[in-house]
Amino acid sequence: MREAERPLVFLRFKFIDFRRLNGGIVVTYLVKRFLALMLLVFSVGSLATAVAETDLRQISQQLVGAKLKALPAIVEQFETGGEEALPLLDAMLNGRLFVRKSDKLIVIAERQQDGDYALVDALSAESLSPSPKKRLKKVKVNNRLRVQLREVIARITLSSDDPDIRESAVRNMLNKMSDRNIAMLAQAKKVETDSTVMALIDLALAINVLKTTDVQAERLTALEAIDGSLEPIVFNTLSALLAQDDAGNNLEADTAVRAKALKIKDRIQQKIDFYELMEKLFFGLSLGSVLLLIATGLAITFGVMGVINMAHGELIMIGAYTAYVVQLLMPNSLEYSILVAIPMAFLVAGTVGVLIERCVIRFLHGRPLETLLATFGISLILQQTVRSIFSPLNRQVSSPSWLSGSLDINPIFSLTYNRLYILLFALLVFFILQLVLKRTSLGLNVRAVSQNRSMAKAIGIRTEWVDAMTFGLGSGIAGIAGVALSQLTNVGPNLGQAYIIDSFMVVVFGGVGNLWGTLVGGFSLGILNKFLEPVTGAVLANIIILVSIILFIQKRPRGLFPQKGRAAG
Amino acid sequence: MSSIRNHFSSLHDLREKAPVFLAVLFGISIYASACNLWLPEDSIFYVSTYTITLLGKYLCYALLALAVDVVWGYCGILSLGHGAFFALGGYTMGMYLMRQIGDRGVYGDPILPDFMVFLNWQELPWFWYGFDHFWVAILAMILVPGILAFVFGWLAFRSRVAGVYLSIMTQALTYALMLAFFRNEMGFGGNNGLTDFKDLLGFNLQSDSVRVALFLCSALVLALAYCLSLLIMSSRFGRVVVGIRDAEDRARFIGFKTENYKVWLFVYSAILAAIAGALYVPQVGIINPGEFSPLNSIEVVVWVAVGGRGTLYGAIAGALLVNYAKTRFTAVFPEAWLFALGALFVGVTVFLPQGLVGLFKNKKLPWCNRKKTGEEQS
Amino acid sequence: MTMFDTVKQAVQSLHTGLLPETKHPDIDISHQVLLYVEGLSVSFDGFKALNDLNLYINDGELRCLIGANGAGKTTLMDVITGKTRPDIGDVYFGQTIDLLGKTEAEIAQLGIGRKFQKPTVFEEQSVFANLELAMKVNKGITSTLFARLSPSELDWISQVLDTIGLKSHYRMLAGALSHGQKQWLEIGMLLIADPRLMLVDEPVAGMTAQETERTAELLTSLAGERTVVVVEHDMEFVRSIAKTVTVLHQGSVLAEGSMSDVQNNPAVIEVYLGEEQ
Amino acid sequence: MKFKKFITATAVALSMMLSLSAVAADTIKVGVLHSLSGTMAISETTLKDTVLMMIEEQNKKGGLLGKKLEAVVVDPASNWPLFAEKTRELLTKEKVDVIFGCWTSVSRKSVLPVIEELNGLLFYPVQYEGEESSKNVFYTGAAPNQQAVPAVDYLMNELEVERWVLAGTDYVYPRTTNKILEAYLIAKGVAPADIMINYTPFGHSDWQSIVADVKKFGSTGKKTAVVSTINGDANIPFYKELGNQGISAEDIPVVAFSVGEEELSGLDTGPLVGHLAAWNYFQSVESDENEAFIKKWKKFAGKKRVTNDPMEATYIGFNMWAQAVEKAGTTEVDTVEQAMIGITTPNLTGGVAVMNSNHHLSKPVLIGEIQDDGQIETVWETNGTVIGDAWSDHLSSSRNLISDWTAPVSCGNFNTKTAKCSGQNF
Repeated sequence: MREAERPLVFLRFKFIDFRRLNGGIVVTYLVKRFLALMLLVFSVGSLATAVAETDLRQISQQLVGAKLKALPAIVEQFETGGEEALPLLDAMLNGRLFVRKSDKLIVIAERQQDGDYALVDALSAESLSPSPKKRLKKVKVNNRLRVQLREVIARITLSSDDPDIRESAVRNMLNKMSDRNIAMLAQAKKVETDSTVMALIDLALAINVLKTTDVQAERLTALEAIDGSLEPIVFNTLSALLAQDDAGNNLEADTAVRAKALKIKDRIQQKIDFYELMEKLFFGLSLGSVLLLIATGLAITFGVMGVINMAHGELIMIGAYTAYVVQLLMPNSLEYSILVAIPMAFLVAGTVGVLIERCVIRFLHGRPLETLLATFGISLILQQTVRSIFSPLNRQVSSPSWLSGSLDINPIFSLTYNRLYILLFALLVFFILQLVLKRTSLGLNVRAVSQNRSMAKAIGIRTEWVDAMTFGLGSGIAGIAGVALSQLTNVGPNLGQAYIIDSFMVVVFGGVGNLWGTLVGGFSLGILNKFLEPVTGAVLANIIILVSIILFIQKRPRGLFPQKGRAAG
Repeated sequence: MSSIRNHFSSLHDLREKAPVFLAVLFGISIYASACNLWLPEDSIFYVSTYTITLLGKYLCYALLALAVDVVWGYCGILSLGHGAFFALGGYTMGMYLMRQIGDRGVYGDPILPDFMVFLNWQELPWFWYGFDHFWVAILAMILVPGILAFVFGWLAFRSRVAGVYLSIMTQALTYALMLAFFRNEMGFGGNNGLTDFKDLLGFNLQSDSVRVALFLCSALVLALAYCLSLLIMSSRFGRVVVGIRDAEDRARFIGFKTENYKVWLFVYSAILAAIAGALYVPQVGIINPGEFSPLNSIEVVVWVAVGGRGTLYGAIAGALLVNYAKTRFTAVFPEAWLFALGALFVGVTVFLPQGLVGLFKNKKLPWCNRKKTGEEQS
Repeated sequence: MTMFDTVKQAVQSLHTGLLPETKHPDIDISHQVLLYVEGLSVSFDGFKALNDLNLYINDGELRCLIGANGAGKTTLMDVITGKTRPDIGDVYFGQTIDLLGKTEAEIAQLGIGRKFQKPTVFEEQSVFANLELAMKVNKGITSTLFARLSPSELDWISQVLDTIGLKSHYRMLAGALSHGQKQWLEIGMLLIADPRLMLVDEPVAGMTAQETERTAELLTSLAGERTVVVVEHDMEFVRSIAKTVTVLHQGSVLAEGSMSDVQNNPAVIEVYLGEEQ
Repeated sequence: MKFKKFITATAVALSMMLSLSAVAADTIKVGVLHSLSGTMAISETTLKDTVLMMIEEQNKKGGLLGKKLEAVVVDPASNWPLFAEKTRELLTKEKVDVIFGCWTSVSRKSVLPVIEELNGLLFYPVQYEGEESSKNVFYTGAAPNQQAVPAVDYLMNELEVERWVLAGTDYVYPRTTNKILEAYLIAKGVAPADIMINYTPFGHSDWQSIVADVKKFGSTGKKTAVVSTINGDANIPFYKELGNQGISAEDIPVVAFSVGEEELSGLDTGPLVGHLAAWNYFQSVESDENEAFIKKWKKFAGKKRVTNDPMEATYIGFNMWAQAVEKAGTTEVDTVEQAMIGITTPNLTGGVAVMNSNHHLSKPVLIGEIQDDGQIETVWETNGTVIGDAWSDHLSSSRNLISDWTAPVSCGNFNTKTAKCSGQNF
């Protein structure tokens, strides 16, 4: 567990020897201080002598033609370059560092729309003329190097002006507690002003104390310092303190430390349990929001119109493909294409829906089972059409950066942005739909037709038009769901099939004809699934849910929130 | 008026309708079998074993279609999960065939099927016991789908789940079973299913004569199922069932416990489907969870719809026709098959609600007409 | 031979054992009352379709129920025949048989027949088959599977066909009948089931004046032998058959008595007849 | 009279429908048994095209034994029973001399009894779980010891991985592979508590909980890696979720056995960069054969098409078969089968492929990192080639089994302990 830089290994062994001596505690402490001092001098020295650009360029030129095995040594040297080297290191980390073949210049390249690469000098940041890919050679990088690059970057950015960057630097070092890093942290602590970063540094130092010191008082103080922190390393440190060997003997001899560690660990465990519950809840809500989105459209076509639309899944798929096409059409603004895709998908899927209604479904009024079969046929045709146009290969809609990553609430609990936005989006769609149905004339007509078709017709509502519009609305919402799904999964011809049974289950479970039922149904199935999954595994969870819905429907044939009234009887 | 008594007896219908059907069915089967067994391979009339197996498969599908038609065409219960019963029947047969392999499996374990050996199972799961006996397999083939259909039907029909709800539930049922059978822990070979069968009742499954025998057996079972279904459907029971389809409330208010009728019919149909599955497996040589896929079940429904639901021969004809078309179509133009199938779904439901049989009926072929008017006068 | 005689004869033949007897359980009518409806309430989504309704039908009586739309007539029939479960209240058939726990089929087998507001017959089957299915026989699965028509059953069907005037159409699909003929067929199905209590919902809708008259005759002739409850809007028709009329209003009984009593009841005039005049 | 005519007409029509005798031709028929529709079409269509390309090329060289090659393409439509049916069709109706086909294990299992019954010849070009060796099948894809085991070695030795997540789709290939790997890891001294095994259904798309579990599993301070046998469709959502939950390839690398260039083409590989793949071939490998092959392929199938490992396996299989036929002087199955053993042909990675007596190839194993352009860059490879092992040494059930199709053993599953050959039909 303890990591040490290679030159220090010898000393470390010494130091352990010291520890074994009775009464050697003070000596140990001194040795520790001495080591820290040495390192401090070294690192301060290296920072102080800011390397001129020419030196950096010299180092960087070593990258040209270097073998993968030689790269770590070169990367190590960049640390002396300080912030000057950051763009280069960052580009290397992200695989954007190239060698221009013509003059062996190290450049950062960024792909442009026309396929050529925009070049920037890696060190001087000077723009160079764009070049085709052929004329560039990539500087190889692998995982090992990436780890190293991150560490080097962390060390450099420890003195950054931006507290956020400093924070991530400290966090990075937290997991690589070499003595050298600790020394740097201790040094950084002296000038740190930001409280968050300070807390993290303290944490790192405290953990270090726990690992390296024998002085009970210091260790107890260190334990206090880490109390309540949710960083995984804290938990691991505590676990290590409390660990037992195979014979059941405690590895940690100090009972006071152990008792305290146990207490803290329990407290942290409680918190962890709580956040795990929260996490599961969020996962459930997130799955529920997907179910809600895919089922809402169906709740309209099935619930309001009584049409069993087996092509619903394919309408979702069309929405997803619309997102894909929109993205192809606007390659410059990938960040926002998804926002354009939402109304487009609504329109495209809605139009297809209206066509389906006009061409097939209206001939099958009052014959729900036939509608089911006909729309199933349509679903096959739509699938094959998409397969013919876009190939059977999966297409991918890339995620804009604001939909990637996660919102970190604390070190063990974070909400992924794409899920979070989809959750909000699903609710938004749901409430807008409620508004449309409750407040607009279309909604009024839809409700009128769904309750009493002939009466609606008699009072002059164009039921045919309302049917088409209702179906279009439901289909359009399916399309929107497709856009959301494109952020989560593959866009392929089979996309719809994967969701059709789920969406029917949600609608039937929630109660046909009741949008609120769909909402509650979607979320409760999602949460149930996510609470079952850790216990039973994903497959069995699915099966259990299906079977329980089947049983539930026997008990309450009209779902959670049945539509009441004589019409239902 | 007195003739009506005859008309209302089941045997009458059997005498009336069955002979033509049986003649065609047996005619073709025996012809094909004879051509396979006794003609030399280079004769132009030779029927290859490939064709025999193909025909055997079609006949199993026809039996499955018959099963769907019995519940859907006659009783209005649109089951989108009959593939589940078919597959369960297939699995029981597959389990028997698996046990027959004995120590001829690749690992040479005398008891455990290969897939269990390589999943490190130490002993046979309890539900595999007894499957080395044919009669146990047959019993299971009838009981397992029968009981499943009974429990499902009893729950669903008693709580008056009907129409599309029921269809969706049946679909969920088969979907759940598919997921379950995909799991390797279930002990049915997971995704690979059961395959590499050696022999059935001591006969080598790979010999031509056994294949022909299986094919003829399928024809025989189909004929029996057809006659039995015809008898049932032309009895008063059949009329009650049709009554339930058209006006369930009316049937209830004249004292029929419709849910019992539906459960009974559903179980009967499930057993037919299971028998079809059991005949199917030795002929195609593999059973796996793909058979549970909801798409398969829906395809069966379309066979019935194409042929003409509510007539037994219609369902059979539909199954044979669509499958023949599928074989031909996918060989020539694989990409277009889904288009064709989809168009078939839409076209038949919109334009041909009675299926192909309806097409003939509406045309009022001369002989149909003559008979009707003749009887009217009597 | 008038049709009453036909029917009576048929009914008698039935009772003399021509048909395989399916036993009605003994219905205790020691208090002359065949049907008790007490304190019945049904609500749909807050709307009270029946509100603390009390109704007693005597054995052999011919009772007419009238009331405006939404007065609860059909709902009442639904409750009696087991289609709708009430929120509260009791429905007894005779002194002892509680109808509320029973299914439609069980209630029908007890001898309560029902004709729907909208004529409901098995449209895809012949007139003959419709009657055959409605006949009072064992309705279990096994017996229907192996059932064959006995000569006496055939005669019985033939007589009912005569009664409802569809003899010449017996092979016709019921769906092909005219609206009035369907009404008759449904009445025939009621007759052939030999019920103790007949609930008849709007029997003459869609019938010609002549047919209406015949229906009136038929229903009156049936009373006595069995108990008949008729729901009808056609006042003329009600007047022509009714001895006792019950007026329902907003789910409860507004008035009860002879036609003239009811017609003179001020409350009734206000809410029902008043509107008509 | 009329009736008789009718009967005759019917009989003729019937026999036309039922009996279709194949016309004998002086070509060598090559059956192509890859799904062109259904779920597997995505992957298999490419292999069909590869075989067609190879046939075209061979015909340009003058065919084989002086005869032209003729491709017979059928579509088993990703339907497993249909695979058996189509095989029977190819062998009895079309009378093909060899079949190139199958992708999934279940399709191979479905075909196996038919091909053994009718004594056909099948070349199977996909990496698979092993535990099989049929006289009539040549396995040109990787066995577990040619893909999974070396990948784990790499992780263990080069990346110092101590904790292992074995994640897979719930079917036979991941099951077997994970079983082998688990046994292997434990034999290498990994504690069972440091191994997490997880199975998901096909096409699984909601990876939130599982990725969260992996994250937790990997946060104990020990280096953790995921060995993924997750199948096709489920991969992208998996990697996406990893990325979104902040797990990078440096933290917890994922090594995948079913993610190749074809699967990556046209995708935004952002979330995958740095993760690993283990194959016997990458398009990025620099060798003359590979360059020529890629050029031919792009010319044949289109500029944007990529090459992948099963294509290389098909390429090797086809070349070996052609050589064996030349060597045997006939296409007769038994002779070709014997001629196949020992055949060598250049592979695309600059080495030589050898067909061993167990019907499996010797192959080099490459580990690569996924790049942002959808290519996979080699980061490690075995010294020389690894002989495909039909029966894993790490499974108790098959430890004593070997496969050797040369005399005197001539058996696909020979038990070295009991000296018995079981389960053969011939």
